[in-house]
Amino acid sequence: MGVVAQLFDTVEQPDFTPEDLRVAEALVFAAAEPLETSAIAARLPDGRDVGAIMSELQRQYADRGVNLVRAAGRWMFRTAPDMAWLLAREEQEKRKLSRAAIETLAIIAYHQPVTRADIEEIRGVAVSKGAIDVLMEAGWIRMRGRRKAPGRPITYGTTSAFLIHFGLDAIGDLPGLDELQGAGLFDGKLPPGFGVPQPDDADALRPDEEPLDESGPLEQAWGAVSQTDAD
Amino acid sequence: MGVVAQLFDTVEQPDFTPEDLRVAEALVFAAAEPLETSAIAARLPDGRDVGAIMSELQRQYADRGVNLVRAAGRWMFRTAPDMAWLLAREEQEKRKLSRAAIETLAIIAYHQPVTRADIEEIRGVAVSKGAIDVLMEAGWIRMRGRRKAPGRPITYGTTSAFLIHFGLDAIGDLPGLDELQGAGLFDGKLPPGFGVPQPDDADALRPDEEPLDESGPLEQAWGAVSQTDAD
Amino acid sequence: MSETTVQEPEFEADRAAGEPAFKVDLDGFEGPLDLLLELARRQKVDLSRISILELANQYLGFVEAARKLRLELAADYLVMAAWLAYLKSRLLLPAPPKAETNDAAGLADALARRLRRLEEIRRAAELLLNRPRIGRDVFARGAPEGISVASTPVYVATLYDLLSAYARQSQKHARAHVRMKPREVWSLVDAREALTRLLGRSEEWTELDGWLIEYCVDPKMRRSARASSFSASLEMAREGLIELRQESAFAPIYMRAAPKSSRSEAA
Repeated sequence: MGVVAQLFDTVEQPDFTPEDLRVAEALVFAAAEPLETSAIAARLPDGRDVGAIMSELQRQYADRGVNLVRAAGRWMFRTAPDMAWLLAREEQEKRKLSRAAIETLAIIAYHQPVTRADIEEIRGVAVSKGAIDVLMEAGWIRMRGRRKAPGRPITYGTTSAFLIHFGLDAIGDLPGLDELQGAGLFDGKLPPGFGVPQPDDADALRPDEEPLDESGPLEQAWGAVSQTDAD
Repeated sequence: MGVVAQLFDTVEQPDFTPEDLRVAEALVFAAAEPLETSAIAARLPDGRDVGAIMSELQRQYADRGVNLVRAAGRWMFRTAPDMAWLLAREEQEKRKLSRAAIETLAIIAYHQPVTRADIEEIRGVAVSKGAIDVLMEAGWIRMRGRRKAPGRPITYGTTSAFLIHFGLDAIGDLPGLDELQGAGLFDGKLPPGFGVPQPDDADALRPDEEPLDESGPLEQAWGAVSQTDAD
Repeated sequence: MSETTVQEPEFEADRAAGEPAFKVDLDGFEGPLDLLLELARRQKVDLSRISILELANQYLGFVEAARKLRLELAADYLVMAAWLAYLKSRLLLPAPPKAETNDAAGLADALARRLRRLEEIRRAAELLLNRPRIGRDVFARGAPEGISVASTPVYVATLYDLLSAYARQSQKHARAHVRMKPREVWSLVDAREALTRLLGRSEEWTELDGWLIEYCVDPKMRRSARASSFSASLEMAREGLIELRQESAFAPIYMRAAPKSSRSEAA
């Protein structure tokens, strides 16, 4: 130990015990909010130099992963600033599609462009909003446009991300009825007239589709009004 | 440095750096819940001996006002037990456990998996629903499954929240377990081996247990119906 | 015990002469086993050496005293009393044949074991409850920053999943529905077409029902035709192509093509 340090120790005889450090440490740690120096002092024996205690604690924690910091005159422990990267971490969580979602996806892929009502008609059960949302989130389906029909329902189709994920070069590579049967995916007899459509994901809208954002004939008539409403 | 110390250092080259200690410390400190060893390992460079890192941290904090402990196999910082007087909060005992609830908890902990009838057999009185409810609400016990016995009674066991609350690393660390096992109080009325508590809170069901939701023999006969319903 | 109604919390149990009297507060007991354990504890510290016969006497005396004081005892207590009275009689019998000796002693033994087991679990419960407990003796960090794990879901499905799902549902649906005869309906498109054609002919107010029935020869189609043309007429009215008029609720609905001027205004 150097002369200066010895001198330092002699001069600055600490006004606290190791137990005081433990008490201050536990108090700040357990507190739900940053602690005032006076709140710490209140729990220590009279005459303790709280400033010196906190300085010593601060020194002990200075190089650790956790630091004792003072903000707005109050004490708190914080993780060291250089550890921030640890505390927010992107994690990719693999999720399996639900049966409803995968069936919905399959119908969209083969029958696109389809509306929600079309999917329900094919599946024979209601399509939950969740299934569509999940497929949108996965980036596998997109809203193509609107069907020119009452209610102007949205039409859905697949995306290029869909093709990439499922290793398809083009939507036409989806197997047809013969191939599906050959792969043993159908069991038993199929009813006469049963067919699998030829899928088509071309960007161009079909004759019965209109763009998403454009108003239909109904809105055209009331153009000014409906725009005000939408706003 | 002495010869022995040199030798020691050479042999026990720690498998981690001071930075690893900081990372582990910051992680456990920041986490709102006890952290799995694997969650810590995931944020450290590959090949680090997480066990050694945590032991070293535990050692460094052993005499402080805050300790590093392992509960339910997970790591957390908490105040040192001798600081209880300092931190005792008024509202702490807002809901004192009844004697019935305490005994019920102990029976579930030491004898799990147990049914309500098992608990009644040991206590000699009916188990009030309230006692079970309080323990369920505290998150300390859970329904594990059903005993394969007439009536298919529900079996209860403890949760990891139970271990964490009572500062136990594993169910085998229950206090006084050895004495209880030594007493070896067998009673023909209880399931075989019940007299000697061998608590087991593993998720896997015992041979004499079956899942909660699984149908009994009666429902199995009607399997087809319930499956259609589920669809 | 909630079932045990206690008028007087304390009373003096009937005791054999020479033995010290004691007071028992029934309110504090959790059933007959608990009471027996308390009685046993007063007898001896070591539960393995208590006299079951003496314990039975004490318990029965207790129940007797409770009755005298008109304390209402829960059924559990009375069942135990009956059982102990039976056990006592067996224990007091002069040495019976071999097999039966073991029976009475075995019953007494089983009771002693039950008491010991309750005692053990209570000791364990005490040890457990006295551990430093989170939120009572020891405290977790008061304000953890938390580790925010922003998990981005990555959905996985294979081409096989997709194809088998398609095959499964289309086959199921084909089987379930292919034989259903399609319902005969007059679609909205049909209705709109018909209305447009009709409007070309008529500048006058026309009764909707009138031409409808005229148009639909097949009576089976009438309901569908009425619904569809009503919807279509509403839509066309909104578009400004036609005007609708109805005198009162359920009265016939009249329509006519909108005058050319109002049509251009709307556009």
